[in-house]
Amino acid sequence: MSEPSLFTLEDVYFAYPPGQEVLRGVNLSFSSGQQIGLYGSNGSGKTTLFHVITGLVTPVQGRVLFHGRPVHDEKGFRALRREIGLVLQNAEDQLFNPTVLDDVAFGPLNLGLSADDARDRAVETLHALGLTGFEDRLTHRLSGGEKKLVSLATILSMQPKVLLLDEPTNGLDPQTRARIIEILCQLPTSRIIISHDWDFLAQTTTEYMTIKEGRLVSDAPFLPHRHVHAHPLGDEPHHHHD
Amino acid sequence: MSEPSLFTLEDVYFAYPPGQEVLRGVNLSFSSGQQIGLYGSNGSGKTTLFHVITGLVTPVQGRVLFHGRPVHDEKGFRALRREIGLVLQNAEDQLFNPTVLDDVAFGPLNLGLSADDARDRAVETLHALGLTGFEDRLTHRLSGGEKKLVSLATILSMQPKVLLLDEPTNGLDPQTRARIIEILCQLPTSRIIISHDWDFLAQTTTEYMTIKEGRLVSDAPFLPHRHVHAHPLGDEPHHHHD
Amino acid sequence: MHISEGVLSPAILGLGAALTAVGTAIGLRRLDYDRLMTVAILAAAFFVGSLIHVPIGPSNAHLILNGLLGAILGWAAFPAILVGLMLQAVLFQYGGITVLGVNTFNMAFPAVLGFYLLRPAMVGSGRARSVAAFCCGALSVAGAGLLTALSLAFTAEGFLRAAQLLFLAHVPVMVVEGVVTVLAVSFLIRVRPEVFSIS
Amino acid sequence: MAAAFSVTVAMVRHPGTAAAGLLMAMIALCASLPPKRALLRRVVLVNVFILFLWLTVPLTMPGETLWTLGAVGVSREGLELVGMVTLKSNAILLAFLALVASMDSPTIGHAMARLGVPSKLVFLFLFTYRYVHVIADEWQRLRTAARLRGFVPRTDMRTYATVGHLFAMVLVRSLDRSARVYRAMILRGFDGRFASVCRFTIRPRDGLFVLCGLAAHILMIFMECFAGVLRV
Ligand SMILES: Nc1ncnc2c1ncn2[C@@H]1O[C@H](COP(=O)(O)OP(=O)(O)OP(=O)(O)O)[C@@H](O)[C@H]1O
Ligand SMILES: Nc1ncnc2c1ncn2[C@@H]1O[C@H](COP(=O)(O)OP(=O)(O)OP(=O)(O)O)[C@@H](O)[C@H]1O
Ligand SMILES: [Mg+2]
Ligand SMILES: [Mg+2]
Repeated sequence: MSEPSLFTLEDVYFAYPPGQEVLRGVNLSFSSGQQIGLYGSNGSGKTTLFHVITGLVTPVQGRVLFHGRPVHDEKGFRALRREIGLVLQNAEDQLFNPTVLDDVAFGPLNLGLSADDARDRAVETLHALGLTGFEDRLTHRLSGGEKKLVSLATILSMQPKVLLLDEPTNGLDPQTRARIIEILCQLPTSRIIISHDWDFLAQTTTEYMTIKEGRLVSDAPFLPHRHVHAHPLGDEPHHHHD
Repeated sequence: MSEPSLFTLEDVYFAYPPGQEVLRGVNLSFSSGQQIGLYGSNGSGKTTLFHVITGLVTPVQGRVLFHGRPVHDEKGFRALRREIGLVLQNAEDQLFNPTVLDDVAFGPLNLGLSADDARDRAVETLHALGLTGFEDRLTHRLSGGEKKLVSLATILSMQPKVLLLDEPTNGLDPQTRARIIEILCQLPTSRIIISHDWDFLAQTTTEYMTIKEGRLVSDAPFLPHRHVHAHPLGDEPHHHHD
Repeated sequence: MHISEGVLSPAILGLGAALTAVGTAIGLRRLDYDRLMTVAILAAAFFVGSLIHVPIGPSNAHLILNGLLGAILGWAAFPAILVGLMLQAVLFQYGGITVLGVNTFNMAFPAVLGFYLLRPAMVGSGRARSVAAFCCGALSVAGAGLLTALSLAFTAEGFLRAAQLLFLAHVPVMVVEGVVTVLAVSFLIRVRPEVFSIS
Repeated sequence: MAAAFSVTVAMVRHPGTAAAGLLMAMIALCASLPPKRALLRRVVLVNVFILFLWLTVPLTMPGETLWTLGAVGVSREGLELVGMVTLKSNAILLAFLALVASMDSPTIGHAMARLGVPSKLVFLFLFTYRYVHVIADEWQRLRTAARLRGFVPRTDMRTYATVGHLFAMVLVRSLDRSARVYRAMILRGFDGRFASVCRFTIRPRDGLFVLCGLAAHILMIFMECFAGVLRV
């Protein structure tokens, strides 16, 4: 390859223990700067793909390469996870410390930062996301939208090179969704975003992929088009998440 | 009132124990045949409103009337819940029996049907939702979309007069969402549906309400309008969930 | 550590079963149906907790967490632990039916003692709370270890040294349990103090 | 059935009878055909405790010394005791596997109800079983979240602190979930009683099983008495 890829999946097969294969020969070579939108029907294996990339599940066949070298074991994946940050589909699963500050500082502490540095990093990240003042809030008392934002903060504070976001706008109201779009548009980080919300993908990513019959395929060209539809307050300025 | 209302909320105030008031003087008179779409920002109290109607939480002030009579106690709410079926926001919470059949038959059994009748009713309901063959599947192994459909089945099998649906299309792919729209359009049942997805509400309900500052308000008029936007496969037939 | 089937003498097995039956009866009598669900879920959480392995030096051990369970549930710890062990017997064949009584009593009795002796301080504040929580976690495991060792020792004299070793093996686990209990309690007090009013 | 067998075996004092019990349990097990690998793992697990006894008891139990290993003597009584325990343990384990473990927990719950176990305890058993999976998943997800952020378990305070927090969070979330599920139940008319559409069927094979079991049982009790008589 002329441009070195950041990570690569080579002919990956995966199945959950008793069942059928979810991934059947996935190939992907991801280079720095790419921004991929990933969609596909429920249960097609999108989340599973993210879990394979970050080594949370082990492929039945095929391998994951990181900076050109195959990753075999948990130790290799630990190094990989320092550069590739995954935000889980369900924000509740991401937050497990009592307060927001604890949670956002958890990653930097594991990266080896001192307690003070980790704290500063956390405060800074929260500020960048417009969450100043949330430091001492209890994580499980946050509203759905706030949980989504904080779970993004817990990964951003580790300053990963690649962001993997799994349905970041699920269940959010249009305002919060707009805020996440704005934040993502300002970040230059490489990313793969899973979403059922095409309009959201169109605003935050530049290439499109889908999973069909266990295979990752690049998507058809992108065509602007128009629709007529109706909704309350349709005469006021608004945007759509589709 | 000329037309008798099925249930009524009279000046309802509600607050979760330590916090601020979530509902501040809600009034609603719901008659048979109404189909209301309810939207509003995250944390505005939509789910809480459903919980007040079904007696899962008790208002600090104000009361709930059912067929014109105030409901005071758990016994009254039990009668109410036989006619007003609530499908919870989180499908995982709705499914608590080991198999799909057990779960769908649970309601009818509690309505006093015999085991055989309850079984038949469950099988019938699953069939109507296109879920034939799911009877013996384990509820916790279903995919996200399947869980949503089964949780709808658990309430439909009780044949309620009013359906309260809390974000029924969250996280569903466009096909499954279309299936739910189709099912709802065929059902004549009165309903209130909570969703952030205006396009979905437009297809399944006829009136619109929102919660603003703890008050339930009827919404502004409905205006058809057009947008230009882009997404993959934009040239093929598709629909939008916004 | 659980004792396997076929090790203990009938007398010990009978005694254990009888004591557990009494404890369970008391625990159940104090429960009504709407709290039963809560206890079931806590029992499941503790079952899962006992599958958590933490490193201790070069080896690792699984948590027991009977102290925390007792502090939250009081007498209901008996039925909760009984059910948890039954599930372990069914799902993993740790222990088994005849030793169910003894194993339940060994874990639940120290837990209930902890509830009466240490819980008042655990829901307090500051240093006293941490100390009480540590003791609750550590001593409940110590109590369980001691009772297990005693059941072995009373079965046959030959088991005496084995029983002593077994107890010693519990010591590092005691310390870890103490620490984990302190943190879990402070988390719960901050985030969900109502937990301690379930029993 | 399994319980009766376990109790009998636990009482047995004679090695011959214990061995016979083990044999019978093995036959029963073959008849019920459980998956092999899982079976093997379970047998190994139980024998870890037995191994611990093998390593300690013969060396420490006073009695007639058979041979010496360096400074410690291996006693005959110790060996006998442990040998006996090994036979008994495995006999009970295999019988248990054959008879109970091939049932699933809901069946056991219904069987318990039939046997007159208090309904609250049956309820507790069934729901604990139901939630073990849910909560194990919850734990797994939180642990995943920690791993994604570079957490590596070690022997240090930070590890124990993290485990404490993770577990407390699992508890909090489990409790929230219990409240929500209880709501889901009352929304569907639950009033404390459990009804079920699942019918408890007795197949002919089960009948045969019970018959053989009974026969084996009687045989064992005979052997035990007989051995006693011989000894006198
Ligand atoms: N832990 C598991 N055990 C067994 N099967 C699983 C597990 N997790 C997922 N599956 C199955 O694997 C398939 C792919 O699941 P996955 O979560 O990757 O789908 P997805 O594309 O992310 O779907 P969604 O859009 O609903 O999030 C599904 O059929 C699902 O039922
Ligand atoms: N069990 C609870 N204890 C304390 N506060 C709660 C509880 N449940 C909800 N709240 C708070 O009450 C407010 C209303 O919550 P509710 O769930 O009704 O919102 P919602 O409109 O359904 O939001 P969403 O669109 O995110 O589902 C929120 O601020 C929330 O934080
Ligand atoms: Mg997914
Ligand atoms: Mg809601």
